[in-house]
Amino acid sequence: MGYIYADNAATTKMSRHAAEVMLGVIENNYANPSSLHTPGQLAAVQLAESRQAIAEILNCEPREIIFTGGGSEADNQALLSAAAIGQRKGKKHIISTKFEHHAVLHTLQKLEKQGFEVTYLDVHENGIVRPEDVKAAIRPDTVLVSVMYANNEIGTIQPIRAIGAICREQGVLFHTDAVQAVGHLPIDVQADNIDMLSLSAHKFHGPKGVGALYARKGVALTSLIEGGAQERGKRAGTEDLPAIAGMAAALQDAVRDMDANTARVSALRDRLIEGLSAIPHSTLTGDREHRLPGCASFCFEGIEGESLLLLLDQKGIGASSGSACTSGSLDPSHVLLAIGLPHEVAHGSLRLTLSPENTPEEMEHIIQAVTDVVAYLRLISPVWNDLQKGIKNYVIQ
Amino acid sequence: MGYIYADNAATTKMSRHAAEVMLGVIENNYANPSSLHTPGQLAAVQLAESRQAIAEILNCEPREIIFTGGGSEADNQALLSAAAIGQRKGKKHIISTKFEHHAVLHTLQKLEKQGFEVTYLDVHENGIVRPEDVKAAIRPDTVLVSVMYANNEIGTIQPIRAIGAICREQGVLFHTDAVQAVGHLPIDVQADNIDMLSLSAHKFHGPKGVGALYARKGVALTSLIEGGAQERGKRAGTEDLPAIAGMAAALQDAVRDMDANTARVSALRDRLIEGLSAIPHSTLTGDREHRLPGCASFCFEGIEGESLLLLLDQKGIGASSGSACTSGSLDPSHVLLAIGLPHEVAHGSLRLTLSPENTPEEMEHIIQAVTDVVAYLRLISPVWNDLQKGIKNYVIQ
Amino acid sequence: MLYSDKVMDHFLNPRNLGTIDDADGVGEVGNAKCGDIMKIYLKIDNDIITDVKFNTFGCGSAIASSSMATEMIKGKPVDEALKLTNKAVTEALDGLPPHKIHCSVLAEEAVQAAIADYRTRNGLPTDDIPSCNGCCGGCHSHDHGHGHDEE
Amino acid sequence: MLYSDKVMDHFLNPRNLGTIDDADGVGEVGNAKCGDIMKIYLKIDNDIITDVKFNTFGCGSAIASSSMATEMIKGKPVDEALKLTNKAVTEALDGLPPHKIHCSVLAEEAVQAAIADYRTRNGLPTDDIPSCNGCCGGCHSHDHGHGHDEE
Ligand SMILES: Cc1ncc(COP(=O)(O)O)c(C=O)c1O
Ligand SMILES: Cc1ncc(COP(=O)(O)O)c(C=O)c1O
Repeated sequence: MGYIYADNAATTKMSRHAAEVMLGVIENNYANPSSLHTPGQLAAVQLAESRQAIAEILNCEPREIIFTGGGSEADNQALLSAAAIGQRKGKKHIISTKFEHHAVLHTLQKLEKQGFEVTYLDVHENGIVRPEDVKAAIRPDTVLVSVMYANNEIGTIQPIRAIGAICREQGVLFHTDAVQAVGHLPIDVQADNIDMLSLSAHKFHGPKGVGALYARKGVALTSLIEGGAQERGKRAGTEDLPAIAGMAAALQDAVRDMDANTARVSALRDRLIEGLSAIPHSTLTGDREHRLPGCASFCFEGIEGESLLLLLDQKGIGASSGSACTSGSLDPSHVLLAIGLPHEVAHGSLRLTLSPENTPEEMEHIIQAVTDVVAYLRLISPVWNDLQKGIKNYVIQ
Repeated sequence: MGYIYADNAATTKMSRHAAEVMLGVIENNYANPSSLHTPGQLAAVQLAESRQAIAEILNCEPREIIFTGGGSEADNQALLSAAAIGQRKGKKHIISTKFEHHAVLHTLQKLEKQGFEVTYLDVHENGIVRPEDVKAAIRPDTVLVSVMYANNEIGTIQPIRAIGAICREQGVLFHTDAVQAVGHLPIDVQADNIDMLSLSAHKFHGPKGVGALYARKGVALTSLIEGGAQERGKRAGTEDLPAIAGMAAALQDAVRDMDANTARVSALRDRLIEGLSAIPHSTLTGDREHRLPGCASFCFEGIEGESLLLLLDQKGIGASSGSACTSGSLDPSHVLLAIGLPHEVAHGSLRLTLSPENTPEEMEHIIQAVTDVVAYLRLISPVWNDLQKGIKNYVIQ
Repeated sequence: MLYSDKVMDHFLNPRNLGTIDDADGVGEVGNAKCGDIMKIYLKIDNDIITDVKFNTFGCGSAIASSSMATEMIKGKPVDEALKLTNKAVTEALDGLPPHKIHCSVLAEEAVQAAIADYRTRNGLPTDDIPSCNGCCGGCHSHDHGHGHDEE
Repeated sequence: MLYSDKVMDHFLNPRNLGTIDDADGVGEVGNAKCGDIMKIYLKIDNDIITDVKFNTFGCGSAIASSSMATEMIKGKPVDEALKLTNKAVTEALDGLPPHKIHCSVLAEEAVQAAIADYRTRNGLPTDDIPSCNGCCGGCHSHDHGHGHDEE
């Protein structure tokens, strides 16, 4: 069996189709869309078509989409834009959650330094924000609610439509970081009551370094990058047309094949969850039902995640622990702490994220390998030793 | 003769080699460099190698390079970082020039709104900043000097080393927007006394949507995009490794072939300058000697640039007027105004920017086409009519 | 693409290009500083525009707008020509990019200026002709950001 | 790559893995909250470390550091083992990533704690042994940004 890549929430392999589209643009449509000559205007046409394609999928107007250099940039721009709006209106309160991606959390921290107040909502043990918590947190000076569409570590899907409805009703802007959701879940910014949405192409088999920010007409964006008037003056810099066209192609494919992919991938995921649940003192992290089709996330008591990953890698399996993190064992994931796991358990996490390229045989291989590696690491773990001897008590039964 | 692309300052076609490197990474090294598993670590290795390659070329340390989403982002980050340093030190004066790219100018305008004072230096008729003007402008509260390495519209090369030496001596930070220079001119950040430098890959036959910011060790960068700790915490977002590796390959090739390319391209340019100078009441814009090898820029009295471009396009020539600008005839280029041309003359500008792919035959075709089109447009121009009748006086003799 | 086929056609094959030495009315609007000048020459016989020519310094849509405007008034009574609107010119061209609309305004104004000249020469009243300040409004109302891209 | 070949070798093939039931000294440092616990077991004969075993809960470099540290003290007099520094462990592993240096500190402290236990059991003085607070310094001095990447 070849190497099993099961880290698709970190990044995906570009699809052949998206790569071909990208290469076609690189070779045949390389001019600057701002140029007046025919090659430039042909580039402008392709730019407009890509925007149109993405807008249709999200159910918005093309002019409501701006292209960015990735999901983080889109998140930053969404929050800073809302903050600028709040600043103008004297509304300096923002509501978000404890388990957002750092692109959101670190931007919120920056805003806190600038005098904004942020309420970080609980996500409860199942990793799902409660719309009623959002409603209760809204104040007269609340300018923005930002809740991710699906969590990148535990894959839980949030009740976006209900949260959006509350925000709409209360006249508060609603942003969702949909980086893990776009291309994997059906999204409709109108029906979901979304004012701003961030997406990133490399999470759905598109190119890296490109993303988009949807901002409803009337929501004034602040530009992070000043310069030329590309993207209606909201994001300067020569457009990365090959990547933008590749992103549009990847998203069209993902949406066209969504039902089939979901069926295939969630069957693989369910087998993984079943198999890994058989390991004693293990727990699935995040809600069993409301989760991304490709995401199986676990904690194993008594072991530490980095060594688990490295040993799985030796067995030909690429996975991650919490979020992809080279800091090793120091900081346990803020997401796992947010769902109430104690530090020592949060350290023993494993995230397997699948794509339609994965196979049922690979799932059996993963289950066997994880079972073996967890057993080995427990054997050499003084913590496990103490648990077994009853010196400490198990957290996970 | 096929279509002649002579708009390489707007953007270049990716080289076959760079495209192959990019495609190789897309197919074989697609993992996230932050992931711990082998595919992730192989991506991290390639990321480090790309950084190393670019650092060697600029003569700096790899850790002094951060990758960005393009030249505009690098410019924005350089200026905002310097401003943050200035803010901390109570130094709120910046020196730049009148003919910087809008990525610099618009960021400076943003800083002016935040209380910074900016001196915009003259660039004189030859389009070259004088080091003594820089020296004279430095004040005790000057934190930064930002002067572009080579201008994107008229191709003039600035005395960067001398300006850098003055800044070093006076203890002022020195940034240069080298987007048009990198890959075309020899650059050595040590010898040139540069503290920060911006570059963009698509200007030297690399991919679009990727660039780099060199910042000398000790110059604290402010991040525009918060999130993960990629790029030492100074630029969040999953790294666009295919583009970064493609950029490194393109730059290595450009530097390896620089002498040959310069000889070839400047011979083509010189023929263009010779041929177009024969058009009556025309003028080369910018210094004749200190100019980018591939840049021929002209103004023709009595005609307007957009119609010139469109008619050249009809004759199979892709050029630009001032900077690539879809706004047509409204705003004449700030660069041409900065070198002292009156509005009406600045409107009649043409920029031809060459690459090693262009041929001597193409130059003859361009010279003939421009000569014909200028004559035609003058024939239908009421302005030219007045000039000929002596109702108005020629600006260009 | 930037321009409609109609605009490109009128830009590449302008109708009524040229000057009329013994014109009965000549109108010039715009200025070189703004980047657009249109000059329209009229031959008028019995209040009918029997011939019209133009010269234009300006962008593609300025040339196309002049060409279209001259087509639209040729053979028409002066009174009818006076009713030519920039909207009609734009529509006849199958539209113009938003930041180019001022070119059609300029064409409307050039026609009006030429007719005003004709009337003045003939001692006819000009008070039904809006006065043109010599430069299209578009020039100064241009604000940064509406499609003003650059590399 | 993240780790040197030496680190990977000691991580994948740890030396002296296990426990010693009748150990003469046992030291445990770190805590599960921090994500690293090392436990070292010593057999000491005539002030010579005749056998050593370890158990570790922690990352790759924690396991490798434990393995390397036990190798380095095995067969050595206790006094010499006490001189083992985290620097020596790191060097023997051909280096550790900057944010993993604390793992080698933990290994040094685990050895010291085991020897302290041996001395205490035998009524020997322990004042030449730096006291360990039970958790490596690295755990709390960890600041955001040094290589802490994520997707
Ligand atoms: C001098 C100069 N600076 C900055 C830029 C911006 O680079 P990018 O388009 O890669 O953002 C350009 C070209 O676009 C340029 O010519
Ligand atoms: C939920 C979420 N938001 C934002 C991001 C950032 O996206 P990017 O890496 O494209 O900047 C990621 C992944 O990296 C993510 O999973």
